[in-house]
Amino acid sequence: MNRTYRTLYSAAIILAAAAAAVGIGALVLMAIGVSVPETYRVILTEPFKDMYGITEILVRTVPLILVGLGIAISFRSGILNIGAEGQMQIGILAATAVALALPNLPKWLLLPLVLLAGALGGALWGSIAGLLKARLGVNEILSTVMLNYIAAQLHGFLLRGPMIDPAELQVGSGTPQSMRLPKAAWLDRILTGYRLHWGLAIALGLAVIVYFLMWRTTWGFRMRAAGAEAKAARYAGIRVESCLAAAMILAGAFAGLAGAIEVTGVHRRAIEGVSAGYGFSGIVVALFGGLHPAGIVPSAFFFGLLLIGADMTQRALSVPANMVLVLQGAVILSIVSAKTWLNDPYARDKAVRKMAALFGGGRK
Amino acid sequence: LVLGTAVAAPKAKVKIALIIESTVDDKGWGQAMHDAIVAVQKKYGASLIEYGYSEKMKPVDAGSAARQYVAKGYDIVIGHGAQFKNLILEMADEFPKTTFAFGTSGEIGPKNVFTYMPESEETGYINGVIAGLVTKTNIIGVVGPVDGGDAARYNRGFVLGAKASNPKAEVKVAHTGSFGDFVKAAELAHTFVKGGADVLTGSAQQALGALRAVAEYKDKPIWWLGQDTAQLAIPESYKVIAAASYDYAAVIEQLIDKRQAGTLGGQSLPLTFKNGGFVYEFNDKVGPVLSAAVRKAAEKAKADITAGALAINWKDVKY
Amino acid sequence: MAKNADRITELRVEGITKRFPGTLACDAISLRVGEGEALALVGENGAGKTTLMNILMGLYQPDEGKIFINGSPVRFRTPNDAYAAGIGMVHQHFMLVPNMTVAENVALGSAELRGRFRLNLGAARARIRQISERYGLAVLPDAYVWQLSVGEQQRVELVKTLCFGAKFLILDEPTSALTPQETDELIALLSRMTADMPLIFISHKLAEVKALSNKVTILRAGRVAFSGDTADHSSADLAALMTGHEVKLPCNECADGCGETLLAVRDLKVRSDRGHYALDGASLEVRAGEILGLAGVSGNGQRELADALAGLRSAESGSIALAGTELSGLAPRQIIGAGMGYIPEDRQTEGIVPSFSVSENLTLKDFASPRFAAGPFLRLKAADANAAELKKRYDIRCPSTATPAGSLSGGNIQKVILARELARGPKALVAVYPTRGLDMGAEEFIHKRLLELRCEGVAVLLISEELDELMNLSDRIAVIYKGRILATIPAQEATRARLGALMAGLREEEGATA
Amino acid sequence: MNLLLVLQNILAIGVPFSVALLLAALGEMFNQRAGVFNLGCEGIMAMGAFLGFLPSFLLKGGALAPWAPAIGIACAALAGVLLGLLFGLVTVSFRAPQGIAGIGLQMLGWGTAGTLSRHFVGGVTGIPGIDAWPIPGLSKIPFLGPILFSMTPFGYFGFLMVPISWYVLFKTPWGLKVRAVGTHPRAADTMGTNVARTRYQALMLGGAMAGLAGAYLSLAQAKMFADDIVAGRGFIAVALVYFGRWHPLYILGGSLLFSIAQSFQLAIQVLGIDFPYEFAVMLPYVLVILVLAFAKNSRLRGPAELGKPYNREKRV
Ligand SMILES: Nc1ncnc2c1ncn2[C@@H]1O[C@H](COP(=O)(O)OP(=O)(O)OP(=O)(O)O)[C@@H](O)[C@H]1O
Ligand SMILES: Nc1ncnc2c1ncn2[C@@H]1O[C@H](COP(=O)(O)OP(=O)(O)OP(=O)(O)O)[C@@H](O)[C@H]1O
Ligand SMILES: [Mg+2]
Ligand SMILES: [Mg+2]
Repeated sequence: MNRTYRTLYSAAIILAAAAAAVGIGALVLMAIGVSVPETYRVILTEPFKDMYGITEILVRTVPLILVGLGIAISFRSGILNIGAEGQMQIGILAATAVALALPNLPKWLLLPLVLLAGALGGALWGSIAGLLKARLGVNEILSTVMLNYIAAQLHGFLLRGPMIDPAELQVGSGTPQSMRLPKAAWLDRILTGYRLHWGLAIALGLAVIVYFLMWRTTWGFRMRAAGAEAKAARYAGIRVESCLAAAMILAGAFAGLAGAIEVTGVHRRAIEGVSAGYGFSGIVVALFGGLHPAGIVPSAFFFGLLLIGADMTQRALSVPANMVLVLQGAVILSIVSAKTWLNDPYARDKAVRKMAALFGGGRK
Repeated sequence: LVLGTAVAAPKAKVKIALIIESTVDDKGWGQAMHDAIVAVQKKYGASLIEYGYSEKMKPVDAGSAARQYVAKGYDIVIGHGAQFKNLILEMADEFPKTTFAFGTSGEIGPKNVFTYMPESEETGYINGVIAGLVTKTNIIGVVGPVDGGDAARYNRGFVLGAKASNPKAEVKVAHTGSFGDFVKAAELAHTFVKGGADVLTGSAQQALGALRAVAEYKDKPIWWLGQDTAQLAIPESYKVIAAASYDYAAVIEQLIDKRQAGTLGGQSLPLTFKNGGFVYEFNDKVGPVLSAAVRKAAEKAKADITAGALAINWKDVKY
Repeated sequence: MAKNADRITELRVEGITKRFPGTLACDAISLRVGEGEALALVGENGAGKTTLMNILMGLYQPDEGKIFINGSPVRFRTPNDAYAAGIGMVHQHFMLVPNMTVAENVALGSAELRGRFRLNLGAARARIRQISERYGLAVLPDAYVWQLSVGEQQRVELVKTLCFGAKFLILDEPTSALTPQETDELIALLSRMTADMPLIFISHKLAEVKALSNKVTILRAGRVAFSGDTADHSSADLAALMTGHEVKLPCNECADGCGETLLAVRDLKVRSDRGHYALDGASLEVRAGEILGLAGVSGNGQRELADALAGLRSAESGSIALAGTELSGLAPRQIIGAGMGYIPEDRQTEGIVPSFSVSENLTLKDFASPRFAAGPFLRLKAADANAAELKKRYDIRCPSTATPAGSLSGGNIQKVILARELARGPKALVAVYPTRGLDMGAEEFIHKRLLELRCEGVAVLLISEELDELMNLSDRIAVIYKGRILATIPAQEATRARLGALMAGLREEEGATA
Repeated sequence: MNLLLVLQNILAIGVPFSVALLLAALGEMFNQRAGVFNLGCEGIMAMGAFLGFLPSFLLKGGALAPWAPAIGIACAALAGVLLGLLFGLVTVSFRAPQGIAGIGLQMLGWGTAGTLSRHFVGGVTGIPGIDAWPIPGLSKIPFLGPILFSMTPFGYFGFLMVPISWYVLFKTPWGLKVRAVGTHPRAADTMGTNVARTRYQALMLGGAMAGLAGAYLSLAQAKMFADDIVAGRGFIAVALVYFGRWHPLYILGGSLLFSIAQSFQLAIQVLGIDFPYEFAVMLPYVLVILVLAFAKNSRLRGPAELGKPYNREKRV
């Protein structure tokens, strides 16, 4: 009996959340005179109609998983990383620089080197915030927000100056972008004709590795202990400050790797806008996935779907591009609320008791 | 002579897709192209020209959108910005039957890719000539977004023009570091004015912020030179002595025409005064500051440029 | 509502039931407190005492049951309602905002004492002074709460509650952080106050129960197990009723088997968070097989001494030696490695990682040792086996060793810490207030373990304010006052009076003349 | 050029520029003091900027035009209050994690402002906005006059909010509750303060101020609206709250530091000092980090319960 009521409770909340998410979006859609049911139909079904849609979802899923994993490591270890966007950009620069500097290396050597460079670049950028926090107690929210802007300028400077494609200068268009990476630095596509690349395998592999790292190794134990209760960790002999710095460095490495994979797998050269807001979406994906790889992977896929689906509404229904943000925002707000309700045993037990009192049965 | 030649009306329905990083109403880069396509569509009718656009496209989104357009049978896909170069080249390879285009670029692409390149140093030069003549303080300010693309060409042409008409003039160039930060552009314009500049110019969406700032000096002789004729139609236009614009309509018509004739790409289409890729308008409402002499000098520069009598070595300019 | 009555002559609860997820905290509890009465509510940890009181305060809503004041039913939806009805409560955990002054804390709780639009602390200060004079509770209105010692904060809690105009008092373990003198004073004060207002008093110390209350109610697992007059029952009876078996707190009776000095602290100078010398040249020695009790009013440097011994606070000068190894300047990790065991003061946040499972917490200090790790990998099976064994050996009551340790009761959390520390086979153990807030069963258990440790030749430093605990367990007792060790005396020679005098800072010679 | 004049110009541009950051950061300070971390500030600012602008756009040339800025300001504040309420619903009543909810709010606010402006306004359009209002007499004081007394009324209001916020936070009963609720909500609850209500109130106030900050951008600074007008200033405001250690005066200091560094970097670009402008643009961000890194660790600490939802039923 109680079982039924519990299911009922969960179902009610999920329905309410869905209604709220749809409702908020519907308000704005109605204000601009677009069909509400059509919009949602496009978002949720259109991407699955063909291989193209599915692979494009997965193309977004890759960086979201990677950034999300890094964020999960940092949050679990007690430090908030809002700087993935900047870390990603530095990763992009580092990966590109290495690929362009060593164009003659064979693929088996160059590609790993390029990815490693990306990770190291991100790690370097993350380490600034990490060390500032560990050494000087600078709040990481402040430093990562500021470092994002600094990275963006650095990125622009290098792509407009030292790293610009000489062809851009020759033909005089001067668009800030690097030369095309040598083929040996390309991550291959999985299916011809689609952009989906082997970065997906790397991301999934790393998800497994992160799980092992955080939950099956002494290192992960230490990091999680420092993040869960710094005081107790200190008494147990764990150097919490080092853990914070290490967490930030690792989170940076993941963001940097995400950048490197985007460059080698999708764009094949550094351009402005590669990070594409993944730094922020990654935070959402990580928290949404319960800061656990097993949650992050599906959550990244879901947000990939949302990005693709909402973007499709622009073409299918002439919904303004900004509507993507409205829908994402509404979904995030509704689902996080619902999740807390679902996970709150106090509210659930109370509701179950109420239902039992109303409809009879179930006492324990 | 690539643009400006006679083109034939499309015989069958042509589907054109536009992909831009800003919006189609940004009073700048994106809108210029959008307006041109709409104008062409108006000219031939919606039954002959079908048009779809995707805004706010980051490079990765642009990839999705472009593939979707191709899948829906669009004939011409335009990535309006050189950041889409990669994507276009890659897609061109996969979809050899579709015509792709991107700009700014002067490269000659594969056989189904057109490039286009506004040589905006030309408009910059004319604006610069006016600025040099109009300035009283001999300080001229350029509010740049970032130092790249057509903005970089425009700015350098502007510097050359100003120097040509007034060797004593000092042209100062500064950047906000962003295409869309209107507030910072306004701040930069104020900084210029406080620093003695009395003629300003700027490009990209953000320039509007700078123009708004200039308009705040209502009764002071502070002037603006526009890189978008849309600026002549807004209330702040009383500060705008003259403005240039890109006219992509010719580019679009060429794309349609050439495709029809079986040329899917492999050419670069520059935009110049000579081929009608630019429009230039004076603003008589600004009053005596646009004296006959000033106007004449500008007209002369334009004529020289159009005739090819004036070489603008914008690449040599350092600032 | 009973707001208008100027006295509460009777408070009665009937059939109060309160469920938390997975627990039935109160199970149809009924009790009654009448005029002039002081009801003692006792029971093991987790029996439901606090829950019941929080229901009386309007903080929790009961699932079933009713509350009556002066015979008429009342319903408290918020603490405001309870205040309005005249009920005041001193909570088990301090309900004071630490970065505010005492006056601000009082003003926070009462609309009349703070002004409507402008914060006016004058009225609050006046009320505080008035109350503190009337009841002889010295409190400085403008001191910041975080600057006060635990005992002082306890006093502030009481003053605050009285300032709100309580007509019925609930005191949830008010003495657990007080010194013996303070406890005695509080009990005396409360006895006097029973004339003004009825009260409910919760404590784990039966001596206090006997001294103060005239009625006693024992809760066991959320139910009333016994109700009666205090005078009719001895402490031992009550203890037996409470735990279901006879309780006998162990004593340090076996002969002096002390070996040589294992833990030596010399001329230690350590600064507090506020920058002054909290330890100002303290020296002490603990021998193998000895329990050295450290008595003192809290805030006299115990915290800093404990921190310094754990390596969490660096010493400005002086030395700490464990079996000949110099510890000062070493990192906590190295100190742990040198054989130091530690039971921290705040078991919830310093002793365990609350969100970690019991099993994880039991390996918190050894997770990287070969026993629990193979290279960089955790040996989860070994950790679970270890947990299962310690659970049995230390009688840790938890649904499973995978439950988060933070969800355990205080006594069981303390057992987890104890099990972890003892199983490591330390050379020396520092135990900081190890039984604070624990029920008699848990206290008995912990005392026994400490004595066993002594017999095994470990040097134990027991920091406590419980004089009975110190006198029962220690071989010698040192008294700390203002960062120095005032005296060290053999436990046999210690009396409550002598220790009390030392703790108040009276030197022995003076103590003798006083 | 006269160095003093250069300095005066830098300050005269930087000081008014700080108002948007200041208002938003003060609002965020109230949120955080009450224990709620609102990363959605940016989104509220976007809505504020849009609604502040909209009446001026719609009423342009009409009889009501002179009132349009005032109506806009009211709309912006109201929108801020409503978004604050929404955030309260999600984070206070539903107890959702605040960081992620803040990002949701940011997207929602920014997206809604952009979508509605596309529909109701179209492209980027200027409005008359609010003009500077030099204070007679005071604005003539050499050096200081052009810096401090030649702002828009909105700007004066922004700076006035510093002492007002200080007073509200430290000298009113409500401020007392706010501080208590952010540090030890259970204590506040047991003393009869309604934790949820106080947090809602703080969120509404903070939202209103963020809305006003947005309106300041569109009405007083840019006199136009574009969907990316806020350009990350909301996030900077949040960072400035940490920089300012939750104290109005330090937040004022942080906002001024940042904005003056901003106008300083523009000035050195304008002066034509030769180095890559990207590094000039970085300057304010670097400076803020450096100042915080080398500032002596102050005793002012953040609200202890910042970011943690309060549940009366849950065990402490
Ligand atoms: N907020 C809560 N949420 C869930 N369970 C709770 C909560 N408060 C108490 N409990 C559980 O209810 C039972 C009664 O707890 P309560 O705090 O009332 O005990 P107590 O008698 O006051 O114990 P102690 O002597 O340790 O203070 C315990 O099992 C406890 O774990
Ligand atoms: N200590 C007290 N004793 C008796 N009544 C009290 C006490 N404190 C508050 N009250 C009463 O409780 C009611 C509400 O109190 P209070 O003024 O603190 O709430 P508020 O300021 O209106 O709102 P909030 O719930 O946000 O604190 C008032 O009727 C007040 O007189
Ligand atoms: Mg209790
Ligand atoms: Mg109240």
